[in-house]
Amino acid sequence: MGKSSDIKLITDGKRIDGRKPNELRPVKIKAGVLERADGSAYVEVGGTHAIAAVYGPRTLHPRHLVNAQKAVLRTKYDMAPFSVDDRKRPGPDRRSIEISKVTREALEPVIFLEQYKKTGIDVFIEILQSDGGTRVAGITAASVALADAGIAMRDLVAACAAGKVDDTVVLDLCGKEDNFGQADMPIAYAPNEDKITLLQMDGDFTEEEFETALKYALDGTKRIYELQKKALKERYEKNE
Amino acid sequence: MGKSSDIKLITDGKRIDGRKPNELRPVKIKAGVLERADGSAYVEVGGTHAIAAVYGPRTLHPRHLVNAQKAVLRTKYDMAPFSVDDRKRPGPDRRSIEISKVTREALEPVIFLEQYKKTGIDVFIEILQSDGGTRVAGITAASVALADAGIAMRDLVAACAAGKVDDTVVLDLCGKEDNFGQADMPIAYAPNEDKITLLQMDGDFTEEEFETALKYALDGTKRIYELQKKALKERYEKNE
Amino acid sequence: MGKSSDIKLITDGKRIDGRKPNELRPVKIKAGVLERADGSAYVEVGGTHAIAAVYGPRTLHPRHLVNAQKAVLRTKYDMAPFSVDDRKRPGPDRRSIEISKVTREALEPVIFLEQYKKTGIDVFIEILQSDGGTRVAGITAASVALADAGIAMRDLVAACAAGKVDDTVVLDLCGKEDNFGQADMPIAYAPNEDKITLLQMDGDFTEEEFETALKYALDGTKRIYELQKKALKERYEKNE
Amino acid sequence: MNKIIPELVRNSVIGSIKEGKRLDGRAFDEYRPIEIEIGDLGKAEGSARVKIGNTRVECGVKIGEGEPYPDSPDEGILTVNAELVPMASPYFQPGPPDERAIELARVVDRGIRESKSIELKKLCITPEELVKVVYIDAYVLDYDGNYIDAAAFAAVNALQHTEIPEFGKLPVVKKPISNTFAKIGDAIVLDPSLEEESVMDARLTVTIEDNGHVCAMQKGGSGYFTADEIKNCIKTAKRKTKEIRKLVK
Amino acid sequence: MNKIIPELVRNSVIGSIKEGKRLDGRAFDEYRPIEIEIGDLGKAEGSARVKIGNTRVECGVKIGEGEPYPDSPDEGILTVNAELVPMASPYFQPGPPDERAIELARVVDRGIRESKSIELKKLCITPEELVKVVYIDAYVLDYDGNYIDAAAFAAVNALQHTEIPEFGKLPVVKKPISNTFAKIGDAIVLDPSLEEESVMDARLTVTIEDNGHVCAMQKGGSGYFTADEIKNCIKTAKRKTKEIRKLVK
Amino acid sequence: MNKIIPELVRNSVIGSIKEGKRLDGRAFDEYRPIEIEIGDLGKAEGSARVKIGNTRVECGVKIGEGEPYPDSPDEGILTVNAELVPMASPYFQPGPPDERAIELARVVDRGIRESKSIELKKLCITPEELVKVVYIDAYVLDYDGNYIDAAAFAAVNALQHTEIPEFGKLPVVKKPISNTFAKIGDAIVLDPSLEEESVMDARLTVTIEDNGHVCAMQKGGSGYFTADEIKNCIKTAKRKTKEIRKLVK
Repeated sequence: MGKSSDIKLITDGKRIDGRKPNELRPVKIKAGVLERADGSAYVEVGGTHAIAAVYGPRTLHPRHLVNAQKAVLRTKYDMAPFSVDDRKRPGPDRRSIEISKVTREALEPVIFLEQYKKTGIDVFIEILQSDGGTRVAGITAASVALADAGIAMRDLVAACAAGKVDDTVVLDLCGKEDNFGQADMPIAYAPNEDKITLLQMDGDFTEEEFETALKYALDGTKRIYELQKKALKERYEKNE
Repeated sequence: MGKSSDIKLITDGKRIDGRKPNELRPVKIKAGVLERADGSAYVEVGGTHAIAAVYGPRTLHPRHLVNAQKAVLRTKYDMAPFSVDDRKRPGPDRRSIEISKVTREALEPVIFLEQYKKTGIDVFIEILQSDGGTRVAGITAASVALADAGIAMRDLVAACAAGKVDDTVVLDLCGKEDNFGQADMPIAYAPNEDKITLLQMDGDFTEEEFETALKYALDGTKRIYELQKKALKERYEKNE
Repeated sequence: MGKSSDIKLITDGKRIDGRKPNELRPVKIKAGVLERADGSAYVEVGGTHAIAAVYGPRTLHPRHLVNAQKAVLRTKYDMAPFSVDDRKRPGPDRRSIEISKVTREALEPVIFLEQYKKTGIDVFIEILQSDGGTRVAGITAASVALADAGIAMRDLVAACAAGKVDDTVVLDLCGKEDNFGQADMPIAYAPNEDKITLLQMDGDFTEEEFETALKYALDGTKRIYELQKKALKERYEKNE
Repeated sequence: MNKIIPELVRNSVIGSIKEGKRLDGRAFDEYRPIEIEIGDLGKAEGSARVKIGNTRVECGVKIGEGEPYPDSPDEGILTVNAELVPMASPYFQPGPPDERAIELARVVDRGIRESKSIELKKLCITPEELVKVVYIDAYVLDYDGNYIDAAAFAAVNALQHTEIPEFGKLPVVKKPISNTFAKIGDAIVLDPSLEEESVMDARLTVTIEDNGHVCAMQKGGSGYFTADEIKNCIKTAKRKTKEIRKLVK
Repeated sequence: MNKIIPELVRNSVIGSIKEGKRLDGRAFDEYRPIEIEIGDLGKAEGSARVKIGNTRVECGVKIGEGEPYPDSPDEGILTVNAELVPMASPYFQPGPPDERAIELARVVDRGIRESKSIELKKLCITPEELVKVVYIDAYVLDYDGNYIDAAAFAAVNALQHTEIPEFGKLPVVKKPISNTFAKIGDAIVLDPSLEEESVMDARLTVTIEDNGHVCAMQKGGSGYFTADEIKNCIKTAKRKTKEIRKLVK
Repeated sequence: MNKIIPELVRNSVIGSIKEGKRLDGRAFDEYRPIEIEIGDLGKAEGSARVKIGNTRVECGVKIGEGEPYPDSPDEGILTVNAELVPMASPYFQPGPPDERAIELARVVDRGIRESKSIELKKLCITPEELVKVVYIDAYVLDYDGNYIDAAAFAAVNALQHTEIPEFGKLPVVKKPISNTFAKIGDAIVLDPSLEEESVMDARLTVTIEDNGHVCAMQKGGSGYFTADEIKNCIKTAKRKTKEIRKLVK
């Protein structure tokens, strides 16, 4: 957060890309975009493009990982080298290892893992283009991919971020807002279950700002949730 | 291939080391050069020195690699740090990983792997000095080492390269020709079986040049094949 | 050893920290300093601070390491990044891998490993501050930690170094003496069993200097041995 | 020999919490005893040992020099690393930091970085060329629950006492305090013990700056929180932080 | 759920090929449908998505700067990397590139490098000191056979549309086309599907330059080729390449 | 096929040693035959092959350039690496050097470094900026016991013949000789064979300089030595070293 800079991020109540504070970027969601995976989904949020694939339930290797009570969920978040301004070296770095962890913990609460004892469910997320909010786009995609794979779930998880730029609480930060803003708070939420399954935050929030940001974010996830359901409906209709 | 340069590689029909286009460098082959390995061989082609060792058939670890239908062949090609102009860092790099793969695929077609079900056969190749054509010298050595280890084979594999320098197709490129030439094409060939088991090429060949180079290379491998058989014969005679 | 320098390390028979040649730095030993480990100990030798922890006998993973005849002892020596002048990158380097090996071989001769067949005993050593003699401080701590864990032992192993500075044989080199001295010889010794279980040396010793240094070192270990026993006694009394 | 939490203990923890009590008798918003020992500046430019209950973290600060990042050419560099060393727990394995250790380092890092605790601009020697590098290494030596708060607090204490040779005191102006909560069933407890962590559904860390603002948060674990639970955690954290900040040496 | 090729399908493929037919009805020298989508130049300086049948590769080109190699002090640097990402196939594992991914990268690299596709001398900024570095990353996202041709073709397409900020178009003058054949029994088929690859004895890739010359070849697999088979593959490749090259966007 | 030492051989070795004899008929302080072949300076600036019995080590010396270490700004850099390549023994695995290979490299390094064998100051080109780097790589190609002495001796021989282009002979002024002993029961034998190593209790390496001083020692193995045993090893080493040093080519 907050490289100090002279960049003005809000002018006349409008953000640098013309949005209002509580406005999402254009969101596209498509289920079933890959042939090989058991389930898959593609998500675009503005300039951020994420694709997720699911394999499983399947036999888990190595065997010592097997859990007799439930499926083991594994997640891998990865940014393509060409998804960012300066080429990223391929392979996991500390950031992507942390994001893989919180992504798994964002999805676990809604999957009926106990229905798939002794198996593994693998979720792979690739960020093909990055313009802020890649982890939440990845979680949104992963959730649809899990449903596309026919994995039993309590609810879908929808994810988006809220934050603060130029002392204003805003929804869904783009890359520049993320770089030069004052706070960023990615959230994942299962609306039907009323469960916040991911929450991270860095920057500077008063208690009141936090509460506004949380309201914005939960509101944003609900709108994304509708698009997730629509994408799955289109997928099923196409398959019939 | 083809660092552009002013170096003249052919003068009056002679190559920089005085050879004619279709001439091999001096080749020495010796079987059974190591005590510990089950089979071994040493090959010198001009300034390129390769040693190969074979272990197996033996128990394969880890167990999940075991194939119930046949032996698993594993190959490791390695250049000693002191084998090249600028010291090479020890350990596999991308080049040696690729060469290990194509070496394995060059040897597999001639080994009766199905006679050694559930076992592993390991081939280790060390390049002690490098002056062009290390992978083919390694394959030539490995093939003799496999025979020395008593592994049942349909045929020996002999290997050498052909290429193009100063617009002339030539056999068995030395290091300088490899660096400043126009094409290089390593070939492995089992003469009795008429099987080309390795073929790589980079540079620039017309269809006609390719056909000449292929002819040269197959011809070269046949000469090397005779030296391989001679080395094995000497080895057996010595052992009697 | 022996960065050449103008530093005078002995003046009027006194060393840079005022010690006589055959004098140890102040030594503190405490057993049972960690809650979680099965056994633990803390050792201070001057500015060198080491902590050791023991887990086991416990189930050994991976299973192929299991020895049906005895316990497998594993040791890991590690320097904290902040223990040295220039921050050390975390993780094992070549030096710490070697020290882990000689530490294991210094402890094995005194443990009744055959009493704990098929299990693993793990010894972890962390150097929190380094001022010369870290490996011997680590071995001294590990030995106490093993006893604290209730592992059956023939004897305790006590360790310290002797060396040479300004042409004088000295006991227990501090960091500066180690850096600018002429020889360093770490020794581990089990006094009751009369077993030298670790011996390394680098620098320059005549045969006579070696014998003096060995005498100093064995003498030093005996003093440390008494402090080890005292620490264990205090630990047992406290536990009663 | 083996200290893995037995099923019996797990049931006791849950049963007790349901009745509004913690096994060790603490209130739900009560820390275990906190001990702080400031290092004697041996090889480290700053160091501190913090114990929260039996959880023990050694934190050392080393100062180096290096090239600044291109996007902050006039600022020093902050690097936080954490190690869950295998001596601390039978659950920790030798090897490079796993996802838990990486998350720990990054949560500690965010607290310090986002609160602007260190005046990084003062660590610039030559813009675009040379700046001071602050390495914070947190070593978890004994693990009995809640290593996050112990490591974060050790870092805050170590930074307070960091002296750079031929430079002076490290310019530290904030004391961000991390507060970690565990959700067990419907209850939320502060500073979970190892036993409590073994049964918790989810974890929430809230880091509070000197001015009472939130500067970092992190949810962990396979469970979830409601909006109200998070709001309450923030309120508790703001309140508790005042006590804890006073303990900084 | 599991899409591993069953024995039954393997037998069908072989039986069908013996009768001169491919399971999907293609001629032996026929590619599956090829789709190309040029990236909209987001973060990558150039990018393309290529689908050959259901095999999908995303290729991105990034431009950096660096020191030239000592033996080519006045030339830019070309670096090709390929990833067989685990989302693409149950056969691909997370982790650093294995021998298959490394071979893929090196075969794509040789096609571009040996055809002198990129005018590397134009990428020199200061000889011996600073040159442009061209990073080509090919991500195989969906694997249904023949990732080599898909990746090579994605790279060729991405390079055509690579724009370097404050520099202009990347100087690309050649379009090397890779053609991969599978030998199944005595038959040789172009562009093998996943099912065909699962039964093939050996693989041959022939890369043809704009002038019809061969610039790279690579045999793979545990089987072999005869001299005549290789000559025929080259002839087919020279012929097919003309069609494929027209598809470049 | 498998050359792992059978129990029967182990018992023979021990029985024989007890009777004062070695299985191969050597005296306790006798080396196996030593063969030395100096490399013909192909790519390496210096190289040697040493065989002690059937144990064979190839050692190559490469010369590079680099920045000196801050604490020795006017000295060249010495780097020793050793590889127990898997072709040498069924006990050696592919992969980065394990603890045995690292110990080997460090013991060879200490012999050369501590005897001040190479005049490192003469390898300084520009103080604090550029110095020659001496890379010594010892490759154990065939392992039949006692790779330490074979590697150390190969290094000494290779260094003697190292020529640096446009610089001249590498300034080598000492020939440190390493002598490795195995303790088997109460007996101590020099230059242990593979069979002897398989039953030894402990190992001691004593490296002796030209002037008869000890410059490095290393105990290995799970056993122990007494003070008198070590003193006797040093005496033997001092005596044997004179013979061995004469063999240096």
